[in-house]
Amino acid sequence: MPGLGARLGRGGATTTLASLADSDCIVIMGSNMAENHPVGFRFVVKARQRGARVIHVDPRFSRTSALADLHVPIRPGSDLVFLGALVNYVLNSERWNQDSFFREYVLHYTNASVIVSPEFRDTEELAGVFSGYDPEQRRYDPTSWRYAGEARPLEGERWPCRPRIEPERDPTLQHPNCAFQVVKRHFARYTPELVEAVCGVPRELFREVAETILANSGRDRTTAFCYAVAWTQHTIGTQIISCCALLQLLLGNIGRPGGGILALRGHATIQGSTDIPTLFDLLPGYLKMPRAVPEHATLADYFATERPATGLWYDMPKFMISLLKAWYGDAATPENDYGYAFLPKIGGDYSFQSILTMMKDGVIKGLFVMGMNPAVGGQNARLARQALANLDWLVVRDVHEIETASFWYDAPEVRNGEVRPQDIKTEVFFLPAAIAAEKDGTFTNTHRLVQWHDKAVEPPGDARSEAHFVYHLGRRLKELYAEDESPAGQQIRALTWDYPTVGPHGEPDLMAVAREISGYRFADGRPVAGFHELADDGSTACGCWIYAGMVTPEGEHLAKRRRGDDRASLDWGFAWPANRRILYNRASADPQGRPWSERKKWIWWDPEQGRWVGYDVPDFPATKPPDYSPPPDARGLAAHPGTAPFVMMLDGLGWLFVPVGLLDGPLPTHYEPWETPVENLLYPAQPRSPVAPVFVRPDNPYHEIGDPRYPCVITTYRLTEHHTAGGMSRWVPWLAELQPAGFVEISPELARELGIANGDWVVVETARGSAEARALVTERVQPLTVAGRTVHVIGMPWHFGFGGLATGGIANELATLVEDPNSLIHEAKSFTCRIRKGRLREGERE
Amino acid sequence: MGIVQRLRHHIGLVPNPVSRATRQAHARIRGADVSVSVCPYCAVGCSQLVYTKDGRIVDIEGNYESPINGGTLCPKGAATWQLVHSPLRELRVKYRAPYSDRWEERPLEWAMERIAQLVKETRDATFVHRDERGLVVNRTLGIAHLGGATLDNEENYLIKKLFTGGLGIVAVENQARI
Amino acid sequence: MPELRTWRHRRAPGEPVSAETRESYYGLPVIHGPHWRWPIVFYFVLGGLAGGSAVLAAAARLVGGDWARPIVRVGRYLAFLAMLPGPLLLIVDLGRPERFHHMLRVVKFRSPMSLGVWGLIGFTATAFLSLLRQAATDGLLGRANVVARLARRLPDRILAGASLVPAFFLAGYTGVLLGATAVPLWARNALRLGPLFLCSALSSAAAALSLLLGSRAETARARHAVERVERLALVGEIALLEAVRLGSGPVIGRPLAEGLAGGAFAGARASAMGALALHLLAAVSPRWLGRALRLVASLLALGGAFLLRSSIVFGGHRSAEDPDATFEFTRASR
Amino acid sequence: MSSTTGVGRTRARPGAFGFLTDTTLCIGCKACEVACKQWNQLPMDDFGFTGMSYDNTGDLGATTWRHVAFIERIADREGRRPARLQPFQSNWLMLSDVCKHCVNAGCMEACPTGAIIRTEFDTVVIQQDICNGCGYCVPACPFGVPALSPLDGKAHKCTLCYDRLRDGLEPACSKACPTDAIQFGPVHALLDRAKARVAELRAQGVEAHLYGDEALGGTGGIGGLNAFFILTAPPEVYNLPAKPELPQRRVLPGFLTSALAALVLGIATVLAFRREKEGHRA
Repeated sequence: MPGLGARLGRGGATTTLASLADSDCIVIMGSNMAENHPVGFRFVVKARQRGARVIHVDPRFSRTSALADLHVPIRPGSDLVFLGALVNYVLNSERWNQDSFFREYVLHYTNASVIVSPEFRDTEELAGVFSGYDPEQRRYDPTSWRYAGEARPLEGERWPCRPRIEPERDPTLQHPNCAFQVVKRHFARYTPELVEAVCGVPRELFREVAETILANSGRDRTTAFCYAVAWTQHTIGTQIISCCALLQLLLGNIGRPGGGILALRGHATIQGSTDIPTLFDLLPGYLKMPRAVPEHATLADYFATERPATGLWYDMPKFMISLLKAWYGDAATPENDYGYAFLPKIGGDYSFQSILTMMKDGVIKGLFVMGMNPAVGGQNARLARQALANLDWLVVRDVHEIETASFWYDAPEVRNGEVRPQDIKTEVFFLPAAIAAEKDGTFTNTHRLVQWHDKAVEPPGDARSEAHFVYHLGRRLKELYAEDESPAGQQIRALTWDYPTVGPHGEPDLMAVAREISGYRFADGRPVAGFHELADDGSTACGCWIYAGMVTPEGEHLAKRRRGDDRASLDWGFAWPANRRILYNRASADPQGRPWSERKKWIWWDPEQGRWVGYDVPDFPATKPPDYSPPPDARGLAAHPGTAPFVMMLDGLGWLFVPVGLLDGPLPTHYEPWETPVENLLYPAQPRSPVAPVFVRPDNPYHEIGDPRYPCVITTYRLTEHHTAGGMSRWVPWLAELQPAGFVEISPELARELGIANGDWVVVETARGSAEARALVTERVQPLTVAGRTVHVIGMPWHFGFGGLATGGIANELATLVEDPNSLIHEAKSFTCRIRKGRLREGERE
Repeated sequence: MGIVQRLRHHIGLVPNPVSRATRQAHARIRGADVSVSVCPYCAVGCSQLVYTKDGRIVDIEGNYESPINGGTLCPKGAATWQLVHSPLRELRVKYRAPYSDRWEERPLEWAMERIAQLVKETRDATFVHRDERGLVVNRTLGIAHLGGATLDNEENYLIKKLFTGGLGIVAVENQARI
Repeated sequence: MPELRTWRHRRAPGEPVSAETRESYYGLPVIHGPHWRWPIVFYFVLGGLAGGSAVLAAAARLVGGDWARPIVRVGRYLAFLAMLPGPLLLIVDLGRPERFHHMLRVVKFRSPMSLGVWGLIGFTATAFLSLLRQAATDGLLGRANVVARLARRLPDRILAGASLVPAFFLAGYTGVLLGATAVPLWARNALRLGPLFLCSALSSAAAALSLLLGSRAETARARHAVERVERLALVGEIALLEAVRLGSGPVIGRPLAEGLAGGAFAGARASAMGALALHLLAAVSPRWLGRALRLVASLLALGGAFLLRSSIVFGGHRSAEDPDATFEFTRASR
Repeated sequence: MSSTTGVGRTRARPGAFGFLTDTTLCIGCKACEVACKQWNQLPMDDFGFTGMSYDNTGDLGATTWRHVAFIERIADREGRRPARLQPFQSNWLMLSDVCKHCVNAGCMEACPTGAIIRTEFDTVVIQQDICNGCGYCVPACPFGVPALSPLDGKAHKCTLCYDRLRDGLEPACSKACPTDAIQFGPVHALLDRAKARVAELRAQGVEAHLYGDEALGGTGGIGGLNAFFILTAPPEVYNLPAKPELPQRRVLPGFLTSALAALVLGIATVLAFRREKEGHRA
């Protein structure tokens, strides 16, 4: 999310699946779209039939590659070099420099002309780190990355905010320190030759990709990028995505039909679960979770630190106070900061990986697992199971008895006698869960579309929805704390928890929850029409401001709308924000508000009506004219000119250079994966991310760079036939039979070297653990020549585990805990291992 | 059918001896109730039609009306019926006491009450009102939650609201992180 | 876990894709083979025996004189007895035996199996009537009762003439039935299998009759006659076996050259040739030796009929599993 | 394939319905397999890892009526892998196989009970209340489609969702197919579409051809396949016979040669018996 968020303003996909059908070129990179999003892929096929070019950049030749025009085999973990080289190639290409479209787009819609602080030093100057690096703390002080120019405090604010920034600009883009020139210099060494050396991609092939993308970007043509977790799951995952955003900004592909960046998410509502986050560092609507620091001590402190003077986030108090009203109701008053003190303050990293180590170290004593399977899906899965075994209690809610529920008697280490159930103290509850068809509610899909699903039948047996479980748990706890005057008691007592119940099982009324999420006037409960109606005086309540208006004042839930059409399908479901389908769609028109071309028109300014019109809901103030120029003291959105498409950004512009918001630098820079067989050819002195959070502990050993014991690169992935850690597929006979066993894909070259025949048993090993699987010897995997030597890549689906019908070695047994500093997402797409023929004998461990 | 025609049908000239079952064949969703659902697997968001008869789901298939899937489904989506009716699906509460080597079946109500008690015990033992610097933090690190990307938005909202807003549980994470 | 599929991977699962397998699909069968096993082999052998015996009995009744009476008598009894297990074997072989009567819903002229059912019924009828007639003649039904009287009224010659058609049909239709499948070995030999089975039916029936007629002097002429038929049928059988072998070619004919089915086929050829050779040898041998040689020859001919049906049926299984054979057949057949 | 007779021709009745399976659009997702099992409530079968690319199904069977074949042809004969691909699925072939619903169907003609019929949609269906499991249809199919089920002893195969068609619903597999690689409709309309698609692919340099007309696949008296395919490799690669023949074409010739043989044998027998008579008279 931060990859797109830092440059464009929002972490969500900028476009829709259907819009891919309008593309002239689709680059699928960091994703195996045909396999993992088959139905989404039909729009790629549609575009393909209309003549679009499809390029698949991926280590393996997959079912996506089979329908592509070009398959570019790339070493896992080298994506940023490829993208950086595209940036370099584009900036030095004839087409980009001659076609006025690119310059016009970049000049008006990006911060290319902004002058960067003279204190800034690039990685090219400091041998692989940016200025402000503290090697002791392994973190950056980003002060030197700021814009040159003043920051002016604003006065007369009811709620405080950060000072307003007024940077210097050079519209000629010639100033050596303008963002454009800084970017150009930064990527100067990212050449086709470097791509060949680092990625293993022949330079001619790279050139062909670059030329295809260039030829299919411009006034009349658009190129779209699709990515998934094969970009995310790297220590530099955020920067890979951000590099793509940078490239798409330079090519003028953001905010336009058939363009943009489509983030392909893997779960039914993984987008929704970040919008309404079950994540430790966020509150609903991407409000930051307050931290235990003096800067967040009070609500006013929080705003003074987090709230910008310009852009849509200026309205943050409206969103935050409405959230506090939704949660604490009458207990949220102006006098008590609307209950801000009730909100817990975070004091560290409680991300997934940290939770595992906190469990293992005995800090966390009780755990709820709802629809997740960390015993298989958790990195360093053995550590994950040890962590489960160290809990006092564990509640697992799922449809099948997944490995996370059965680890205490069925895990490999229990089966081989290393651990006995009698030694595991964890008190385990397995509660059967309901399935979507058995409950009301909404999912938010990969392009931010919220859709309601009806309850068709009551869940069978003891199966209940999570809403039922959480609601009744909360009800019981409120009863238990009814008389408790302690701070802990006050917190739970302040919470509003009075949803009506319906049906034979006393399910909470989901429409009541939906109304709270969507927002309402506190006094009379009337739903608000949108986030523009939210107030910062406690008169409105709203559980998630970006979903505001989803329940209309008339009481209709917009996610229940089911009228599709051939274009944006604005009457099918509800897309946040405000039902906008293509984000930043102001950029689909030129600075004067006219469509860039007839073929690519989407929204445009209608001077007669005095508003933006078109096929979509404008992601822009509807009546702000293109020639609007903000007065000097304007705040919020009013401070953006009529040409600024990126409403969430401080200056309304897409950022080529990111002065704030990223922890590992203002520009994407290639670092090798944490475990890699080769040196970093760009920065020999700084081979790996200087700021990646690491978990240095005996139960999480790392391989050194080029460790001869672990010469192969392994990448993990999913298959069409299964879903994530298998809880919803390995137990389902029709799916299990399609891919009944765990396997690793290896090239015939490697197979020959190791004497492995197709179908043989093999064991893959890392310092963390081993996994047994069947060998699938296939030419679809190929050894790559990197830095003059052969690197063997092996692939392993990570679905499999010891439970269910389709079983196999756990790929995450091999993976390690190491994170991207921005997203705190682990690195599963590239690490090192060794592979041997044979079986994992009972009890055999390193 | 006339006797001549019937004979013709049965002596191999027009070899089409249609049986009674064939004459009565019809789709099992004829006359079924239909609800609109969303596929529970990946994030494409395919619309599904759930056909029910007598409170039982008889069929789940794609919804033609959807601008996303237009009636289609992938193998996982097409298997949703079996996810619901999986022979391996668990329908009872299972409980494993500390150090035990077996599951025991327990009533749902009992489990809910026991879990609520455990939450209170652990929370009370680990709740921090002010941190070492004196800042009000109102949190507990003793309890964590994992999961959410396969749940509903409303459920995630209730989880976040109760666990974080009401109980001070900060270690709340889901699959978006992995 | 339900284990279901009716075929097995011919190659070991997981064999790598090689250049060799590129033009087929991992060496997997293209078509589904038949499920027919021993009951059907026995049905084929017994059907041949029954049909052949009925033919001999009818021919003897029509053109033979008194000397041929034993042939008529033994042939009719044998035809009926050999036919008796037939329907049972067929019903046992059905996936749903209780539905055997569904076979009687239709008559389909292009389905040898449908025709076979009706043919078997026709054969049963004539064989049964012939049996009754014969039993009445032999006095087995008694003298004064109604059944015996009615049976004696049956027109013997007409009955013999009428039984010829179903008898030949029963002896030969199974070959046509096999030929009308996609199994390359059978399909390639569609024109030869019927005649081959007919020859084998006649030779085995003749052999059986000659054995049953024994070495008594009063049946010597009858025995000589059937042995002559046996020799003629063996000549035809040997010629057709060679035609099948050569006509199948190296690829489609592989099951007749390799494995158990190949062994059975070789055995069938050897038996037929051996039987013929022994018969010829017997003609120039002393009387006592000749009798022994003829005995062995007839036993060989009977065994050969069994080996022939086994090799063709089980060779068909092998053939169906072989994609090369299927492709050979479907490339060349036009 | 050298012969051009019958190219693009079928003897399907004007009102016939069928499938067009366009392998160039197939992404091998197997939605068709599962959707079929779901609608027809077929159990899991033949569970096991095969190592045959991503095909762990193997074949059509009594409880598998759609089967996606996977053929890897990544490298050339020298083992070099190309980067530039022919448009549309050239290096990893995927084909969703199904009952062909032949215009003249071997299984149906073979069936001795009349269990297999041609429906009002011109599809071929095994009536489960009639079939007695004789198994003759199994080897009578030139494509290896019907199979006996050990569960109920009867023969089974794709019904082209006869029950759904009766209610005006599209078959489950074609409905589910995410990329419209499987299309359902009137055979003649589909055939026109297929011919246009083949021409379009050829214009792009793809060696595409139709499988299921009277020139390829629907040959030898079969008269065309109501479920036909667009292929980009020789049919054998997908385990399909190039020029199959309707087995029943051999019934009459077979009976004729048998009759001839019977005649010869009859005469021989008569002669043998006559000789006995004469021999003893002499």
